[in-house]
Amino acid sequence: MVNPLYLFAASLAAAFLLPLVDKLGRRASLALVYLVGLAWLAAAVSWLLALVQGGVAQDFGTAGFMAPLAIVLRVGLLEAAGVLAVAAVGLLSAAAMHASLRQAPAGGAMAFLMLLMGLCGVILTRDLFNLFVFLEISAIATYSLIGFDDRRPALRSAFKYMLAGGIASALYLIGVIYVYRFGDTLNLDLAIRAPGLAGAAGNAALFFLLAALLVELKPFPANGWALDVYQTAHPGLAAMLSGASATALLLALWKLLPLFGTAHLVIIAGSGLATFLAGNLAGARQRYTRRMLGYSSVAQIGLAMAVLALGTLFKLGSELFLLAVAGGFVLNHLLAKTGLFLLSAAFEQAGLTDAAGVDGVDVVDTVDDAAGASAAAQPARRLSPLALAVAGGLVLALVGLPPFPGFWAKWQLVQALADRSRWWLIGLILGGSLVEAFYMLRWLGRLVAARGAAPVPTLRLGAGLLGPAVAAVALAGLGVLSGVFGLTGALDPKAGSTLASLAGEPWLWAPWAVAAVLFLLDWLPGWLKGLLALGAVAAFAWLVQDRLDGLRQIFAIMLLGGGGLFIVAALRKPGSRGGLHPLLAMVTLSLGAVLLAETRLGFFFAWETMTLSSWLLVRRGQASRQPALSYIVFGLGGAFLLMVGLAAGGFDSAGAWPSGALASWPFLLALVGILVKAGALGLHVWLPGAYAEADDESSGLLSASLSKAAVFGLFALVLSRGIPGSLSISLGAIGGPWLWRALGWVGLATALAGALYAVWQEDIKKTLAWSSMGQIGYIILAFALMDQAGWTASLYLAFNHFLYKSMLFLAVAGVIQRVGTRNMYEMGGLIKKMPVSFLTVLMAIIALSGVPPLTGFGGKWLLYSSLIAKGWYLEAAVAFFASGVAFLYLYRLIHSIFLGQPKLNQSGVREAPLALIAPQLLLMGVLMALSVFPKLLLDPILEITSRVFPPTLGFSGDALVSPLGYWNGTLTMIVTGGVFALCLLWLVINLRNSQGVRQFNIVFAGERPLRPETTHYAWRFFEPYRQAVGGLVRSRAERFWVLVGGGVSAVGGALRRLYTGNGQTYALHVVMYVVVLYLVMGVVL
Amino acid sequence: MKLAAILVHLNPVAIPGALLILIGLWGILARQNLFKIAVAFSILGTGVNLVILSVGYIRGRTAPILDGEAAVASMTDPVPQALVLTAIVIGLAVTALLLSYAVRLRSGGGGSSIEVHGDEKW
Amino acid sequence: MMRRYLVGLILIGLAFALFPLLRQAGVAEAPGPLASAYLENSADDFGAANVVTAIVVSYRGFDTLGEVAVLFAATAGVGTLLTRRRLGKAVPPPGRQGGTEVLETASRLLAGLLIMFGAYIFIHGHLTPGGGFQGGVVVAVALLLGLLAKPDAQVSHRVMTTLESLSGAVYVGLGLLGIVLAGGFLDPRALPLGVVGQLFSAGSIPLIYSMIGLKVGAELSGIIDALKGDRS
Amino acid sequence: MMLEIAIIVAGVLMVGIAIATILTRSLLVSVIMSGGVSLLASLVFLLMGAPDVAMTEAVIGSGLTTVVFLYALSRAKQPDDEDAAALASPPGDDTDGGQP
Amino acid sequence: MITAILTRVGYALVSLFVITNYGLLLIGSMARISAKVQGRVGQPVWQPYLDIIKSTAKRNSISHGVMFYLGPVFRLAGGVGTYLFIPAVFGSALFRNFSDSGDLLLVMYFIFFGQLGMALGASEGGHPYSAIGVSRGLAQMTAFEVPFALSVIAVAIQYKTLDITAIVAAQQGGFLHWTVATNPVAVVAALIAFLGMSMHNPFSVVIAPQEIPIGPPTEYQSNLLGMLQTNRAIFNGAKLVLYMNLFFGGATSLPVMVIKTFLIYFINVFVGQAFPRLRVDQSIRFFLGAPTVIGVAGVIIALL
Repeated sequence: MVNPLYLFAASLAAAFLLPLVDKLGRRASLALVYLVGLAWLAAAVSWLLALVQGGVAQDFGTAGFMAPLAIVLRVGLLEAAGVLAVAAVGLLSAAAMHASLRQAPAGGAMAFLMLLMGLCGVILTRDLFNLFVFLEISAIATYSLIGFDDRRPALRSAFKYMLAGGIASALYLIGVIYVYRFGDTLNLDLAIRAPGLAGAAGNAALFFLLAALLVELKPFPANGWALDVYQTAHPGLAAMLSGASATALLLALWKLLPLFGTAHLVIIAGSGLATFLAGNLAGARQRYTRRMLGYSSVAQIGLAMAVLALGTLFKLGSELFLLAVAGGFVLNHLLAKTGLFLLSAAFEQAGLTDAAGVDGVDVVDTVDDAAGASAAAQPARRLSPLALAVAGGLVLALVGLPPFPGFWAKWQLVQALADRSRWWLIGLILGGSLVEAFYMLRWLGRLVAARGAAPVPTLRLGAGLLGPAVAAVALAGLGVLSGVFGLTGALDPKAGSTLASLAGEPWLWAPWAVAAVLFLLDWLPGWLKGLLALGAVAAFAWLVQDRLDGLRQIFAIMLLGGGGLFIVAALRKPGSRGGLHPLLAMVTLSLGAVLLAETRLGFFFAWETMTLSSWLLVRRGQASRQPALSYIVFGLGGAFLLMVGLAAGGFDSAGAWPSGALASWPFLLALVGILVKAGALGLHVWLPGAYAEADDESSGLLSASLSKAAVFGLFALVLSRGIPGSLSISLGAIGGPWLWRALGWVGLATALAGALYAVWQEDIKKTLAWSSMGQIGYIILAFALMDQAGWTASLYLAFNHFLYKSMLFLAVAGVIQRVGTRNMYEMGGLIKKMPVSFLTVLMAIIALSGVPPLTGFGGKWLLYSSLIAKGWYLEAAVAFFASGVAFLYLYRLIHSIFLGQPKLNQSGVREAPLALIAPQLLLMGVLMALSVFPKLLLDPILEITSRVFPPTLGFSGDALVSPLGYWNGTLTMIVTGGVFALCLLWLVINLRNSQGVRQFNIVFAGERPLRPETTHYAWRFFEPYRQAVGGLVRSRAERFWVLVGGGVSAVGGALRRLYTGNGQTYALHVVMYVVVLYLVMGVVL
Repeated sequence: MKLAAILVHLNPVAIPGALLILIGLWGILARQNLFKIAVAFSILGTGVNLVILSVGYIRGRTAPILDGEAAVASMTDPVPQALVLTAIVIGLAVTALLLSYAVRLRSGGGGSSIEVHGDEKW
Repeated sequence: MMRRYLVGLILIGLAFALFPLLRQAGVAEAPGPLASAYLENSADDFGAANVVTAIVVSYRGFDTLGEVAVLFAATAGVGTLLTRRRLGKAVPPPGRQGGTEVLETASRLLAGLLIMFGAYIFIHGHLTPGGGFQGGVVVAVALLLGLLAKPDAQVSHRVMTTLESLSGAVYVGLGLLGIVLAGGFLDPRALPLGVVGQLFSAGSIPLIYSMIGLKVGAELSGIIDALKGDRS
Repeated sequence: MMLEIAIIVAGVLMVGIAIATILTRSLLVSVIMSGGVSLLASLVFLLMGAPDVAMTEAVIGSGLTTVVFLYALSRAKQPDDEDAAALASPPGDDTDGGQP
Repeated sequence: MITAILTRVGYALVSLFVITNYGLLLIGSMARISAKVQGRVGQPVWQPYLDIIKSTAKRNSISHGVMFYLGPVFRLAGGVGTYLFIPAVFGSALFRNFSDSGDLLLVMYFIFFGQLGMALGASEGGHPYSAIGVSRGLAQMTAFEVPFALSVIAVAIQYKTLDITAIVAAQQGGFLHWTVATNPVAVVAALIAFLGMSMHNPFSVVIAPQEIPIGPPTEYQSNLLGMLQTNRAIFNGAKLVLYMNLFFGGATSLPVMVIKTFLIYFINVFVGQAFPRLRVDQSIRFFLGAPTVIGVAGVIIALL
């Protein structure tokens, strides 16, 4: 292996000669800087290669001596990786700072070289005092760099930084000298074995060492200075600090870790967790991009720190495991944060910063936020799709979504913590992550410019995008590698097998692969992309068909078939419709992946993929910023619960919930996690907004298909352990009946509330959204029955809901497209303009309301039969009431849109485009077929359910027979048809010379209305009903969640008040932090 | 007698060193003027240096320089001395940089009180 | 007011952490094994009479190189921050005049002497107390003297920069020479060790220390220079 | 023993001067006094048998640092009284413009 | 096979003919009785026949569109279908109708078929009063369905079946076996719900028949109105038969059916004459109040 000393010599020589080289021109000196960076990079790569191929860590002495006498450097796996990271980040940062470095005095380039070398030294050295020297080199180089391009705010923060850094240095020196005093060595490896350091005195000495290192790691609350630096310094430098510097310091901490005793570890863990939480809470209240990134950065480092200490404290796993998890977090953080800061640098370079040198969060899209004021003067611009993709990748990685490394690390960590029953830790970590996800995704959401308005010029980022793109690509690559080979697989293939991976489940990557390909082809015309997406879905379905058992087949029709329908529907508008097709395909395939997952990790991976892709789809909608945010926050919250449930389940070898444990809380958590996605009452607040504000075809996909994935989740959860291997359920193992009864009531409440809310909506899509929620409520209720009839009802209802909700959303999409509004009272009398859509809606509402002879009645019949047979009488009555309420909004829907008086301005409306009509016709056909022959659907369902439960339902001829009654769908259809024909005949015979009248030919109260088009009775249609029962639905859940959000935000607001901006206060925080830590250590000892 | 033992055990260099550290911190935390804070920093640095060297303080020993008659057995610990040399120089570097920033902050039109340089916060 | 008490409380807390450590450390009876090893071996290893120098330049020479780098980075920072463009040229207060002829001549003479003295200090670093840093500062002080006597004197930047760069480079080169010719980076045994106590002994230690002295002197005068406002 | 007493006396003096340094209002005085503290420290170092360090502390700690301070004070047009809140006038050829 | 089908269709037509005439006469006689109660002479008993004939004979001169025409068709089909899904006379092949299509749940849901179609047709008429009437009707419907559903559940609990024929069979053997005797509470709830269902006073604001032409049929006239009037007879009859089957022991022969349904209907009208009309929100609150409690009590009694 290359002796690292050569590199130090080269760096120093380069730096020392830089003043001379600079005489040749700044270009030459910068070339030298890049050259040195590349040298480090190359060396790190060569070390890594040597080590991975079986090499062992190697020590390099100085002055011809080894450990006790001289300073020793060590190159091991982690060191090599760390140097690689530092060098890579350094090169990217240098590139981002290139322009500034060229203009500033040569000292900037020198300091940059020093910083790079200092960080490498921090990583490589095994000597405690030498570590101090390198810490000082990097610190002083940083101080110099903060001011190098002469931003006034940066000067202020540099001073603050120096105060804190100076205090930390003093502490470190005190620590190191007493370590020498008691341990009689300065070498780390010898100190670890030194007996003198074991006692109380050694503890105190080590404490100062630790405290100094911790302060450098920017713990809460002693990190105000760091935040100011992140906010004000050149973003390239911020990237260096957040990415490279933090990595180096963490590696230093990792090196020192064996020195520390339990008390120290407790301090590290506690401080790290507190930083993680506080950083994220305060981060949620930030307006400025870089300050927010700073908070996030601080929090992430806190988490990595905590994981390192916790791993040792709780013996979470082998050292390799720990390194994999902590390393995963660090890698994730370092790449993502580097990329984001560099992106911010690119923004700045593109002129998005205002004159005061303060960058607004709302740089791209200033619509409705107070923070927009600072950026309001700037002309609106939007990001190019590529820039958006890069930003998206970075943020999603940071948040820990698949397929990025953070996702795998989080899974492993939660799994390990769950194995050791450290629930509160899981709660803290996931809670903090959720808050972080909230504000990072909010930021990302803001980058998406509102469409539809006047065309906005694209922001030119140019070469500035290169750095972020490299980071994003690296993240994605490492994430995929981690996923395929296990988390450590990317680092050390030998160890891959010890950690969970998706090695056996290649299908789960299909959504990502297809989305990537389609994104690359996004420049193609819309119809071609639509066909490609359709082809991808079809190919996927064809390829995986033999992996689907009966249950999955039914769901596959709903999920994949639904996806296909809506991809067709997306052809309704001409043009490229950028981003829509890839996302539709991705959501569809992720739904397929949910079906296919065989392991718990695979299931969760697919679940998160689904959440993520559907969020992107929602965000594509025009006014979806806020709804999309609550969608993803609730989605992630639910996913976290699911993850904990799956991790803590304690499954047996067959992968089933342990007996008796079903009622225990891991199962409950997983259940609640899935109920979030299903939109159960109380957890539904994301639902109406998300469904309403997504693109119209996307709403349909979400409501008709994606919600079925949640239903599938319910079945999968119970049918075994995460994931159904076979269709078997042991009722004995399924805990108390109270659980199912409670779940039933949850479903019932959802059904009732959904229906009631839907009644009073004016927005057509909101109506459908609430209706969707209500229908899912019935499905949950039937599912909770836990018998054959109930499950049959549940599956039947699910399939029907898929059918008619698809029809409704397709028809409504056409109406909205033609009419240009979503308010029902602004429509009317469209039956003549859009007869096919009307017919679709008519059939759909008949089916939805459960009126015979269409399929909907089958669902009602099954539901009530099974409820009454089970003895859930009160539930049956409430369900009856709820389904009555459904009539209200359904009538409202069809009346307000299609019937009544037309609006004058809608006289030119045409029928919906073929892309919408064709799927509607297809669905109508299916609906009719299933109505006439219910057996077509019921046979496969009964086949599934009777394998799980003792059968109580069965066919006798064409009649479905339950213990209580019977239903012959075919005969019903014949009788109804006959009677209807008879009546129609009478009418036809009777009709004579009827004369068509103009629509507005009406008279009431003895007069002709002056403006008859205003007599369309549609607005606040059910106002008396609200007077009567409005009290049932007073948005309690919304208010609860607003309260929760407000509370979190208030805590964050209170926390950030600590950061007064006064450098002296920050210094005070530092000293106070140290004193408090000392006291805590005293308590722990 | 007991008192004497304790006194003998007390390090006469370390105690003023520690006190200087505290005084320096006091100055850093309680004085507003940027330059005064820098002065306090240099006092803190002196204190730290004293503490470091106190570890190498051995009663009755001489400087670790081999010049013929001096026996190795009568020399003090050279390690802290080597470390302090480094620490002093680094202290100077920090002080110089700190002062440069103070000069820039001051001459940029701001006051010299640290309180007025706190625009970034929360 | 609140703050004052808080500061007091915190300082008491810190004292509470610091003093027990001091008390436990106490006064050492004898150097520890590591120190003893240095004391006993430095003469044999490097032929250096001054053990501190042996440690600073050789055993822990990597630290010292880092330390020079720290100073270098600080100089770079100060130089960057306090350029004339950014700070504005120093305006001498009205009423102040340059020194008299006598003062100038005397100071020039004295400066020459000081530089020689500084050089002596760092060349003899391996024998007597003092070395590169101390000598370097003396050199810088000589420069300072010139400035004091003649405030608007311009030091030749080109010379200083070249000196600083080259001395640094030679320092690193000597270190590399250690790898090539002897046991490792900064190993002074690259040159013959000589007899302990003589000027030309201790291998490359005097050379290295000289380079350190030159570099430190140049850097420190650079800092003063920058503070004075003469950096472009 | 004499050595130790000398060290203790120097230590007491150091602490006293240091407190005075922080307490005094005059920046010039405090800079010079901090140089004095360093000088005393270098005396202590010398007494402890650390002539190298003593030299360094003397030239760097009490010499050069003080000079640097004085230059900085004069460069910043800092009034001697540390409480003086008067703003420095922006330099004449400051190209940054005079932001507040 | 063919003959079996033809026989059943024939029987059904006969059954339908009977119930239509019976329904018309029932309406006529009730109107007459109401008039007597109020001290008027009133219309002849056969007035409904005259109304239908008159309406049907009129030329239909107004068309609002297809759905407008289909409204009465749906309405009438709903009434006829509802009746055809109920076995009218226990043990009678003639009056068995098509009750093998489904059980009680089918009937309960098929009731909505006509109402929904009617609402749609009326909407296309474009008259705001129609829509107002529909909105009121639907709102009220959700409310009175609750006590009705509860009483049906009570019946299902009691007889452990939802098969109407089986329910009737279980009530055979004298008055004491009737639901009205075994679970009178549930029957009370059901009867109150019936008031709302047939939109008699005090729940008649939906159609508000006296003051102004309001309610769903506002825009309907001539032969379309004739269909609606026909339906009113059949639908009324169907509901009465359903009630009789569920709560009053069913009927083993046509006369028994006539007597029982007449009495049930009479109670209705009687109550209607005694109470003032309620606003929609009042009636909703009313149904969700006492009747619901009574219904729950009925369920509890059935459980005991």
